[in-house]
Amino acid sequence: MIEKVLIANRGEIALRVIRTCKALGIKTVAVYSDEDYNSLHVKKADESYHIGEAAPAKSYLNQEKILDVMLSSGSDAVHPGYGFLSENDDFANLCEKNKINFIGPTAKSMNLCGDKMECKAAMLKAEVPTVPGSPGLVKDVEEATKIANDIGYPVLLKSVYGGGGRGIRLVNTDDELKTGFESVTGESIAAVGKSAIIVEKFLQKTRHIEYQMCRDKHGNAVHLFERECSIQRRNQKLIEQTPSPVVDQETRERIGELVVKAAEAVDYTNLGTAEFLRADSGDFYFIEINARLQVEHPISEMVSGLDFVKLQIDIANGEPLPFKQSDLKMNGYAIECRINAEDTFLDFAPSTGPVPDVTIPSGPSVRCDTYLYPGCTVSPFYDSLMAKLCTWGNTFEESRTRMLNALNDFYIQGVETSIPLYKTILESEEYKKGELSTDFLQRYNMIEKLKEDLKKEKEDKSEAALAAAIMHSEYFKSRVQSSTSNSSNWKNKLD
Amino acid sequence: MIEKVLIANRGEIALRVIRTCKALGIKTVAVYSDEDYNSLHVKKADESYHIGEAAPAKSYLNQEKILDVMLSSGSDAVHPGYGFLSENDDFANLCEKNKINFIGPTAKSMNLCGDKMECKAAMLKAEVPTVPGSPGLVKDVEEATKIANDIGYPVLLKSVYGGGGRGIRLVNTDDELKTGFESVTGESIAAVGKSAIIVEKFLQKTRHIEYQMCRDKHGNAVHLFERECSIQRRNQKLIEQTPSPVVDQETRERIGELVVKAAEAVDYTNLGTAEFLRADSGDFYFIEINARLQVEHPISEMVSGLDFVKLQIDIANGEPLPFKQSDLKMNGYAIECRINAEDTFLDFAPSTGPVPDVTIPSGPSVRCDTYLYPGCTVSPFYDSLMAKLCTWGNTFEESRTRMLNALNDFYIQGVETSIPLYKTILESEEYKKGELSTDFLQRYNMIEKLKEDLKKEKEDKSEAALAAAIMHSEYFKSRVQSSTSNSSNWKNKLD
Amino acid sequence: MDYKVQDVETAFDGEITENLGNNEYLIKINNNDHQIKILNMDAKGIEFLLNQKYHKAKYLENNTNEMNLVIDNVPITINMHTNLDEIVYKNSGGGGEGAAQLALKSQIPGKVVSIAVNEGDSINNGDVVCTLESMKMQVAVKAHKSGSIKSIKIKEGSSVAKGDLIAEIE
Amino acid sequence: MDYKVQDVETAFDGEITENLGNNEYLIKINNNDHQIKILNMDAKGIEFLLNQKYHKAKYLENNTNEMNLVIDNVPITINMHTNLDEIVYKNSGGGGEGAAQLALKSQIPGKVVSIAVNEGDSINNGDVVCTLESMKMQVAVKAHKSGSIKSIKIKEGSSVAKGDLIAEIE
Repeated sequence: MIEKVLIANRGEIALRVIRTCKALGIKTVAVYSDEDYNSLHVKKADESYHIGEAAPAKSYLNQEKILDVMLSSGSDAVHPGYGFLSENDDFANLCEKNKINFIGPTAKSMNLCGDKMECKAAMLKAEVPTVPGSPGLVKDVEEATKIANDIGYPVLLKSVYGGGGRGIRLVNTDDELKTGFESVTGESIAAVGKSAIIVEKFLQKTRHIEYQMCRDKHGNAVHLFERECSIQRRNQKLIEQTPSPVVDQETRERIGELVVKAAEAVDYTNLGTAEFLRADSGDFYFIEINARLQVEHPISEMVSGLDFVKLQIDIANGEPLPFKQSDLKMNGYAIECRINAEDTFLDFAPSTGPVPDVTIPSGPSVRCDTYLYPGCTVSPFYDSLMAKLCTWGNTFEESRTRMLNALNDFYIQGVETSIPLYKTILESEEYKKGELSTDFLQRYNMIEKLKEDLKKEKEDKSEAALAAAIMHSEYFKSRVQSSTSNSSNWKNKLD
Repeated sequence: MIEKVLIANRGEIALRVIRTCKALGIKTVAVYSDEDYNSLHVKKADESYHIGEAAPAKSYLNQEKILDVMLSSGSDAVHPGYGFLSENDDFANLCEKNKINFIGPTAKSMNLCGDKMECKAAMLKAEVPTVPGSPGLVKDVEEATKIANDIGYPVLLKSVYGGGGRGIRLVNTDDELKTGFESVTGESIAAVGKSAIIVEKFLQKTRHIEYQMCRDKHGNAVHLFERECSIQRRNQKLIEQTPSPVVDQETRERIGELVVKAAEAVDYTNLGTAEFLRADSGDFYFIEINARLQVEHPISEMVSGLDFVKLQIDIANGEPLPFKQSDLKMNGYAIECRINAEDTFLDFAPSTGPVPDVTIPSGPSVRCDTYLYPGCTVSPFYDSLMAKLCTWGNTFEESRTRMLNALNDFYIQGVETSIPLYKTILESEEYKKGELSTDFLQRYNMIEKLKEDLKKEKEDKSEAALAAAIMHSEYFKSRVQSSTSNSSNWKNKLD
Repeated sequence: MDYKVQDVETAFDGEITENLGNNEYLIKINNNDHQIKILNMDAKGIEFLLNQKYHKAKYLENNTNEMNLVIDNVPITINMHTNLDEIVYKNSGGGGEGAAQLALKSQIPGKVVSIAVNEGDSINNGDVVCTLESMKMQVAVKAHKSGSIKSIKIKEGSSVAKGDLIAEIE
Repeated sequence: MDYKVQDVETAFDGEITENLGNNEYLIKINNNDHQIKILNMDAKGIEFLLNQKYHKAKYLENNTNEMNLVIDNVPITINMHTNLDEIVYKNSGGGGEGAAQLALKSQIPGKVVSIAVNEGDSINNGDVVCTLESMKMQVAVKAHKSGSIKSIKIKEGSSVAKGDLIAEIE
């Protein structure tokens, strides 16, 4: 039985894991880099160990150092969160060898999922439909170009070690493919230290719909319903919701059965995600398995009522699933907005620095997973996700209006955030109607709409701003005047 | 259709109502006393009007002034919250006369519910069992004494205008009855401006179990399950939970049918609560109807998935209930802790003053309704409820451990709070086993247990406190020394 | 240096033994070594890891031989006497201190609703002296000792702050 | 006094017309009366009700004829010129300003991953000059004008702060 978990991660996901461990009476061990000594995960864990410099390669990706801490702290398990070492089969292997319970799939299964081509082959064998593309890894730009011309542009270049939208590029021509190949390689190496590329047909007006998979060590498998994550920028998810507006109960069950097959095909254990593209035709194509807890897991927790981190720990402990598929019911509607530190108008460029003040929204059916606190810092060394704001509603409209309320309540001083964009999106007719696609932002000119909204907001606030300005200039004057004149009917003109 | 609601209240409940109105696109009007100009409800409403001095009688109970604001602001409805004017049938009448939609029962029904004796008679007629006691109001101490001796001590003295544990006293002797009569009268007049008293048999080792009633203007009625509110001090609820550990589905339905009968018996419309005592024998006795939204409504929202304020507004708008009893399912377990500003060791005496800093807990399935913010003030003029901390869980154990986590995360600087007591209660074996009764605190010596817990906590923190003290004395020294010595292996002894 | 934590039986002996650099120190408490890493520190408070476990302390008033601090939200008073016998125990439940005093003070702020005694009355420990109203509650203020009412310092309808004198009992 | 809110078409004329006492004032904006009640105020900010509606402003830097403030979390710049023609429009999307300048500055902090040009190269508006890495993202810095690279101010592997000079293009 797991009694002490090292969390090989930082930020909101480290806090998320600590929270459930506390509720279960499991001790937690945090690790931190030079950049993170003031981070909340260090303060909330039972023990916290310094593991190196700010750069991920020197700390959160340093397997040997993390292993040292696991052994010296007497941790019997490790939770990798997402990103960093979470899908690194070498690390999973290292843990297995050192009798540390890795909370996630086996190294072998992870390796198979991570090898996008072998995974695809396994899916085809299990009769799970996949997207047309290269039959395996492409060796170089030349081979990629040949395949792209065979299946026809546009195509996607993907690093098999990527994830979360990094290490992926859409290219339309041979030239674009050439530069794209280089940057995908670069990003993948920067993020996880290695790179290998596949080519895939790019489907038009697609939705990104994914299923939460769940399989125990005894082979019992269920799906925990779908999430639609179509609203993206640069292939990274911005807003997720469950249920998907285009998945009815029949579809949910039909694709759900495929998902269970997919989990079996790669002998997957613990929680994971099977990602699909849904073409405009309604057809689903398997794209990949994310062999870890997903950023957007809270919305699935909200509609299933389950604590996924607890479920992960129970499965890692070898316990059989406490439910069958037929026991699971979807309850209500949930939305997640990823609150990123980025400047929408600078092509979503990162925005970093101190956050002197922050107000975290709360209220009925609002959940905010975040590492923010007044006085914290958003670091340039790690990703831009500051908070995951989730709302639940008995109806989609209720979850949407609760999200708008919560976005309005969310105040983050000091950095640019994606909050204004989300307000524009959530108030758009297209979003309300569920007309989603992975090119939603471009297709419906959301950035332009945001500009108009911000202009209108400025206009709406003009009189109040002016009033504030007038009182400010008058403030000092009246303090001077108050000593000479106390007339309660005092009149004064500024000019 | 309601388009603009005046909220005739303050504190967390005013914020609660504003929140739902915002989600529904309904404009909100706040009112505030001299004491409240810096309160959050003033800041969150669309419009805010000053209505008088700090004392409730001069502001939140000032019907004429509030009516003026309703009319001048163009409000078409009023939400009374709980306390203050919420169960004042004169006020409901005043609103009706001025074509203001009072979000609650009709003045007539409220009057009937408020007249505890008439209400009791109506229940007997509808075959809803009630507690033995005086057949009507008692005129004076002499009559009360006679009845008390007839039914036998101990008896409860209750002001029919009381509520929330105020205007209620347990007395065991003729002498106690005499002084109790005076203080109940006093408290009731102080709180709502009037008083009238009934006498009731006091049942031993009882549980307080109440049902959420819901009835529309067309006569459709349902119950929204029970809440157990047995953990009390001075007859005021401290901790509530749903479901009750002693209510199984058969009991839930059986008593639920009585609740629907009770609502019909007083022609109740909108949301209300039917309160019962459950004797150790398992018998339920109706005690009274709270003709308003209850403090502890959030836990019922959590297990039903419904927004009760929305439901209230829909019913006030004349809409029929969108569900039948058979559509309603209880989902999971919820607990509420009322975070009061009070000193447990001073017999729960109020603790007031500035709150320079506060950390409000959040996280999966945690909800905190509160008026607190860093820099706010807890006023001695109003009640001691600062926050309602609620947690939900898929199991009772999950909601309990989440509550413990949340209580640990809750930091309120400057005033004494009931948080430490709740930690002791939630960790007690009796609470875990659901062995609840209205005398829980005394029966299981919770105050003594709290003392032991606090002593142990101090012991646990001793080394850390000492370390902090040592570094503090060292801090100034080292600042002085650092200018003269920069040895990296500097050694120093304090003495 | 010797320390005594109020309400805790054991006495402590503590010192800094080594500066390890990089804001890390070795300290010794009752002959046991502990590692401290300071995360943040100023005159008002400190955040640190003690044996890898995070703690946050705020320093409140302190005088020569007593330090009041709040550690991880727990208020703690530390006496820094060398002679531990001199230490006065205080109980968080109130009670002990001042039992021999004349002054009956209010432990809460409130409005005086009624006064139950007159000057010169004799009174028993625990008898009600007056009733205060605060936060819609009526709270009885009871005599802290038996004796006779020497003087009453409040009037009906007036307000009292926490710590205000209610009456003198001798 | 005349005011101009940046990015907003209309100009405003505003003044305080009456002190109603009790922290309430009448003000006139473009000949319309408004009631202000100040809840809190100091040199750093103000909280007030304007026509019964709550607003909160923080005052940022301001000079003689420009005031920067954040009202209800919306940043607004107010020009207090009497001659409105002089007002320079600024667009929140960046863009306009400095297009005629030599200096290409970084709008984000980051690490220089690669440099795509050499000194003396000719370059078109929008061409990639270098690639920065920040928050695990690679972000291209593009030329703000066409011309030739006069000088490059960064090196591969070095860090740049927001506003640092990347290159000069003439």
